[in-house]
Amino acid sequence: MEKILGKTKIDDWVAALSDHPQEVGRGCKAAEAATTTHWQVSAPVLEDGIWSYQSGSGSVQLEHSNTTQPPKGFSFPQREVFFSFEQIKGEPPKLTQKLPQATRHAVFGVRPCDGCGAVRMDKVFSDHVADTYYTARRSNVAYVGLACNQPQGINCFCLSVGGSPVSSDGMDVLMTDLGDRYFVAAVTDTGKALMAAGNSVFSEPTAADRKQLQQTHAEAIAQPQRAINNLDAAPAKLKASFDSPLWEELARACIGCGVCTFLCPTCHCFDINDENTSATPIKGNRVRTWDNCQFPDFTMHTSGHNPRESLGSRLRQRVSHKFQYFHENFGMPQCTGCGRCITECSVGIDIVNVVNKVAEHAG
Amino acid sequence: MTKKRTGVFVCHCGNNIAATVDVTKVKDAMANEEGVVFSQDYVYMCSDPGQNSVIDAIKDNNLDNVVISCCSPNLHEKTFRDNAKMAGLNSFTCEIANIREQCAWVHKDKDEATAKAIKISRSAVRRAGRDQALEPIAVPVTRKALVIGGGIAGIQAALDIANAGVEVILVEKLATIGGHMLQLSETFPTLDCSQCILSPKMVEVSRHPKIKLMTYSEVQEVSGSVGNFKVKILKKPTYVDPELCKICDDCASVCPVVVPNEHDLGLTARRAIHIPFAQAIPASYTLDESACLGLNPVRCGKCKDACDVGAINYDMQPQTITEEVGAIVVATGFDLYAQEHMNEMGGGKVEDVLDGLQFERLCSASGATKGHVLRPSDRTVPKEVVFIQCVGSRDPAQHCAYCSKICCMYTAKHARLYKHHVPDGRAYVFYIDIRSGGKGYEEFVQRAMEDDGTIYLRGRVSKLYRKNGKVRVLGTDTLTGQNVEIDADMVVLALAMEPSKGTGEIAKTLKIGRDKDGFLAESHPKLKPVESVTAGIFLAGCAQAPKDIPETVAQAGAAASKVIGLLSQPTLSHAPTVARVRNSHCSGCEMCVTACPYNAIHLEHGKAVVNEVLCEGCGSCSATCLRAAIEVKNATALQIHEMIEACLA
Amino acid sequence: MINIQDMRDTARGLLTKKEVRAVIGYRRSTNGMLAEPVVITDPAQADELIWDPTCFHNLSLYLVEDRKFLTHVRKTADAPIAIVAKGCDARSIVVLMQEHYFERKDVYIIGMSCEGSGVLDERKLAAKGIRATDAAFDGDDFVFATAQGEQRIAAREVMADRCLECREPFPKEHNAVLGENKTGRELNAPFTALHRFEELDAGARWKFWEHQFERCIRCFACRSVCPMCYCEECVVDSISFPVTGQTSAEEKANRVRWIERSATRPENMTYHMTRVLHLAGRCIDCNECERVCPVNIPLRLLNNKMEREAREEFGYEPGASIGGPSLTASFLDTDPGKFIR
Amino acid sequence: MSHSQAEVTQAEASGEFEPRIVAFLCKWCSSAGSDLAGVSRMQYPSNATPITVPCSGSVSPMYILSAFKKGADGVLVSGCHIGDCHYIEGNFLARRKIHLVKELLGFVGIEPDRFRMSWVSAAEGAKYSNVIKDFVEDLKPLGPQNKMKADRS
Repeated sequence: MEKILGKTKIDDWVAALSDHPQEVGRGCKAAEAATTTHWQVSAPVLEDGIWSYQSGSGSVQLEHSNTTQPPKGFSFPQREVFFSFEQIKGEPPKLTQKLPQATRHAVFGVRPCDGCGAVRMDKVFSDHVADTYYTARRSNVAYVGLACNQPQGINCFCLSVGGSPVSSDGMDVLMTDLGDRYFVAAVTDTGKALMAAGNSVFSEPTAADRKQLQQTHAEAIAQPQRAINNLDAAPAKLKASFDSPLWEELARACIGCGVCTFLCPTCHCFDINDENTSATPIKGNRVRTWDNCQFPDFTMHTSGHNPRESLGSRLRQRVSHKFQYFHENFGMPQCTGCGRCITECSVGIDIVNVVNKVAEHAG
Repeated sequence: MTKKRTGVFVCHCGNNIAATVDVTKVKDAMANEEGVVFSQDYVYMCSDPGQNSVIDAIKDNNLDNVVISCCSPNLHEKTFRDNAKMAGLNSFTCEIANIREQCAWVHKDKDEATAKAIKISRSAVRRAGRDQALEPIAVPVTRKALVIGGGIAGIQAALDIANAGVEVILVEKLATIGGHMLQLSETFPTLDCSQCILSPKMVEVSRHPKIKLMTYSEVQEVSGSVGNFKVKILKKPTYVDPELCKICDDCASVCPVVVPNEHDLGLTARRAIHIPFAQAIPASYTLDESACLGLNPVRCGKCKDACDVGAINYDMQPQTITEEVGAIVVATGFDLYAQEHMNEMGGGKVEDVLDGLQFERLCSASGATKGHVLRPSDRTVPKEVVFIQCVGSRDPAQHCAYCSKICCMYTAKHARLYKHHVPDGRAYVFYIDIRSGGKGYEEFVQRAMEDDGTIYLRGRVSKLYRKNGKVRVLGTDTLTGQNVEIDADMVVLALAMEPSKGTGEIAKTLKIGRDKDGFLAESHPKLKPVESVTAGIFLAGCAQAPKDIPETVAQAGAAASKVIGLLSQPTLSHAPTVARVRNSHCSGCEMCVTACPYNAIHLEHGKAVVNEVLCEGCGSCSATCLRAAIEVKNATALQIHEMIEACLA
Repeated sequence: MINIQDMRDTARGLLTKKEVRAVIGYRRSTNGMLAEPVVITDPAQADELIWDPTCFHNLSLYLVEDRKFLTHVRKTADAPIAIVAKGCDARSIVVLMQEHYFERKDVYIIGMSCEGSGVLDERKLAAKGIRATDAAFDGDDFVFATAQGEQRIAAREVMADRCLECREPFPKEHNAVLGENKTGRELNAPFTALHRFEELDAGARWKFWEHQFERCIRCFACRSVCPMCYCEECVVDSISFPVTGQTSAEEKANRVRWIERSATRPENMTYHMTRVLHLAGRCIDCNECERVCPVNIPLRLLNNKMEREAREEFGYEPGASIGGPSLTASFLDTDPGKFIR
Repeated sequence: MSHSQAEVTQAEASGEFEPRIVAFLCKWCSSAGSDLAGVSRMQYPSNATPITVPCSGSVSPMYILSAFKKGADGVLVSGCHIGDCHYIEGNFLARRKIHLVKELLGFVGIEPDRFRMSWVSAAEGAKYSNVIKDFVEDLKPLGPQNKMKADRS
């Protein structure tokens, strides 16, 4: 399904989604759908100097550069309560599972790198074993993407990791800015349903629209970007560089914070803790929170030994995971080239530079 | 790690607790607490059967720690800790939940009081669950004492300690012992001669085999703690060898330098080389370096030439002597509040206005006028003398807030002494109240009024100034409401007593506290009146607060008995609830070292180390440490954290 | 005006003569125009060093890292380490020495006077829509290279607030110093931003902070970048507990969980407030925490609040003296107590 | 009957807001002062649960923040009067630290009345009772403290 949406009409579509009783959702059952009445629409909003996905403003303006945080939190929130527990003295513990509420999110303005991020997150959380909590949320999230006519920043490099500024991977709908209007293309059935909900706000594309779309996409792809020099060689080069002293050198300025991974659209490591709320009777929640391979206790053993104690080994883990281990498991790089980890790093650690240098060094 | 087994015992305290707290509910609630394996209530936990039930329950239930929900820990903590010990537990694993003073007695609503008692008890259960078994720290004792100050308080304390067979070092700043008491003419209420009763004690000090007397010396540095102090004493050079000095006065008679004599408060003069007074102990001359022309035969050298026995040695050097002692008595005495502070009393600039001690020297047979009361300006017999009480005392707005306690009595004594010297003179006393509590004191004041005809005027003096060769005193008699104007020949001010100069420094050196007025602080105003806040350091005499001679002697004796008691033990036991360092967390920033009020922490190899003997367990270090690297045993952050949770659950 | 070559020569000289074992300085990063921290040991690398308005990093963090590394490998340094330090950075080095993290002899401070200027606030530049590839100091201006050519902007328009409000842009503690000690700057009065914020009433302040504390993602960039946050274990979380072979089971079990890992408002708030209190008297307003925050939480306001309390109520100036007592480990008889009942 | 039922008091059942206060009392003065209030049978509200600590100087700011996070509606720190500290100067250290905590709490918009410090000597039973009475009175209009309280649902 391909349509044209006048820029002034986007709010009408959003309103239709918000009000429209929704009957479809990725993998949702009819019984659940009946209790759900609308999509909650989120879109990038500039607040506190950063772009972030927010809902409820009613007005969607897709004039953003990419959000500081990727949309991964919609399906993989930073905190997820698995179940609550309670144990009265002398009795067996009582567990109550806490499944996420079935709120449907339509996320607007998702950039292609983050759509690719969703593809990778889905692989991790549902390819081999389906993670109940992730899939429960994911089935209620729809991504309405927006192609990048221009790179979002100086650190974009989607093209060199197999992506594209106009990729529809991971999207339910992909929109392309054609000046005064959007070219809107459904990618999935959910996407079709979303567009169907908008119904009359759309018009049919003309041949000129299609031609402009092609041209826009072609120009977008032609925009200069930063580059990983030889992506295909990266897994082998990284593998060969496991013991390279270069890692420590490249990580010399690293401060060990969690910015690069918490802002990454594909980092998915987590920790599970019990948060006690009462000592008698014992009460609390078992909670999953994001974890971070850059933190000092990540991989800390009970014995006190930490196989990845140095910042260099942690940088190696992050980069090798993105470009080697993930590739070995899923046949693609995990990195989608959004450039956040470069832009937001306070000390200039640059994953493009790191991969290239290591590859170069490996000869 | 196996789980700790806690027992809870809830006391009814007859009806004291049970009337407002549903003790059964508290007991049941505690039974439901994690870790509690035994919970019972009893009508009087502290009774014999109650205590036995605690002991039995500990044994029968294999308890690791116990909580007694009862009265304030000040009352029965020791009782129950002893019980725990008898039952084979470590006494520090017993905690008290105060549900009487802090709960049952202050609330009426039974539900509310019960709910709060549960929180208090639960909080104690959490604390007890994390209590470590601790053993009191045994510290060996040095059987030697230091007495600082050679006035009557120090002399008495030194003699009492020495007579118990304990070695004493008596340190006096001046060249002789004796203190202010030696300056007094007679003492109230018996009017016996001060010197006559004090000199024998001074001689006894000098001859006592257990007393090492160090005059002209000052305590410079004190480290260590109760049982084992290390003291550095600076012995200033007197430039005269006391062993050789024959006190012949040949040196003084040739000395060209004349300076005011401190012993007579400037009413007489002395030479640079001098003996403070004839009966001085040690009986030796002292060369006052600050007055001497230069300790140099080229500059002067007359005294050295005059001394037949060669007792004078200009090359004598200051010496620092290190001593180890187990206990310290501080008896550094008082000074009079300076006349200069008292502008309304002429600020020390009006002639023939004397302070109390100067008047004592006027009356004293060994004083400036050989015991004749003559006014300093023209050496005539004063016919009208005004005595003013409370000068500087009881004046929180401008001077000292406190009552100097002895001025009522010594003013009465002064008035009487004056009348005995000048029977036809007139003595006026300005007073606010007469405080004459003490054996024979009230009668003494009455005699001053009735037998000796002293005129007591109730009121303050507003101003005095010199007029026509007399001192005009303007005041008010508040009983008649009339202004009073007296042209006095002489005025004697009963100035406030203040801690002697140098009390601040000595308090710092010893790390003992001072009160708001600068007197040395006792550990407890009622129950520990001779103990300083630092263990092993005791207080005697006016350094602690204004007091008269009998009280001083009594306090000195009390301090001495505390010292003797302390030093009679082979080892001392110190509370083990002291700070502990977690080496892995310590960065050696020294913030705890700075914060510690006891200098109990130092750095070794970049890590804080606690001297457990010095540590009092206040926890200032733990609240200051940013890294949770130091905490007080059995008052740990984890325990407080869980107690907070227990209070809010 | 500082000549970059002088700084390079200084660094080169120190390394050549082996007076220092390394120089911590700035070089150009691969991320646009920005500087990045670098540690050089070879005199030949001295020419990589730069000095421009993007040298915002407080490099004293790397003195901490260096010390941690030496402790870890149980080595003692054979020579001091040199560091390029602005006025603020030098103050933080003083605080670290005050806390005995290292000794004065361990460090060679190459002081860089900000000469009455300061460093760039990237956000202010972005707000002007300028994408630069290079930045340079030029008197009262910053000069940027952009695709459209050279652009000259009055420094105070895009300078970091903390520089505008800086009381001491000259590194008093130094071994060598470059640049003039320009005093009498006519930029903003100290605590200008704080005063402006405090005009809000309590309700508005809460609304503001509620929003800010909601947003924290607990990436701990603020803590990681802070030279004062050198603790082995941060007391407020159980994340970085230093477990060693000697750590007993009891110690592991007895960790206090003051805050949970969940990035919820109360946990975030407790984290930030504890951090602020732990920085009281130690924070020297390098404001790296706020700069590195990916979600722009205005942490400077919190730290400034403590700094001003310390200054106005206790007469305490962080980073003023190596030998002085720390703010919260000491007191004065005259400390305010009117709030106490 | 489970303990949680036992803790539902009349006042709570009647719906009136009853603030929950954690009171850190130094062992030597304020705890002893509260004992004296008890001995003198002075009545005051039961809202404050005391935690006895060695000294006000041992109260870490963490304790205060933690109490608020655990849901305290008010927190009291009480120590010996200046000059009377059993540990000589612990309360001086406390005064400085607590000042900073108090300022910070106010700065982020937590009602100033939720955090209080007092000096209560062993002889001031009446003062302790008044401190608690006033605190409870001042807290009642503020309602529950939810700003820092961890929501653990």
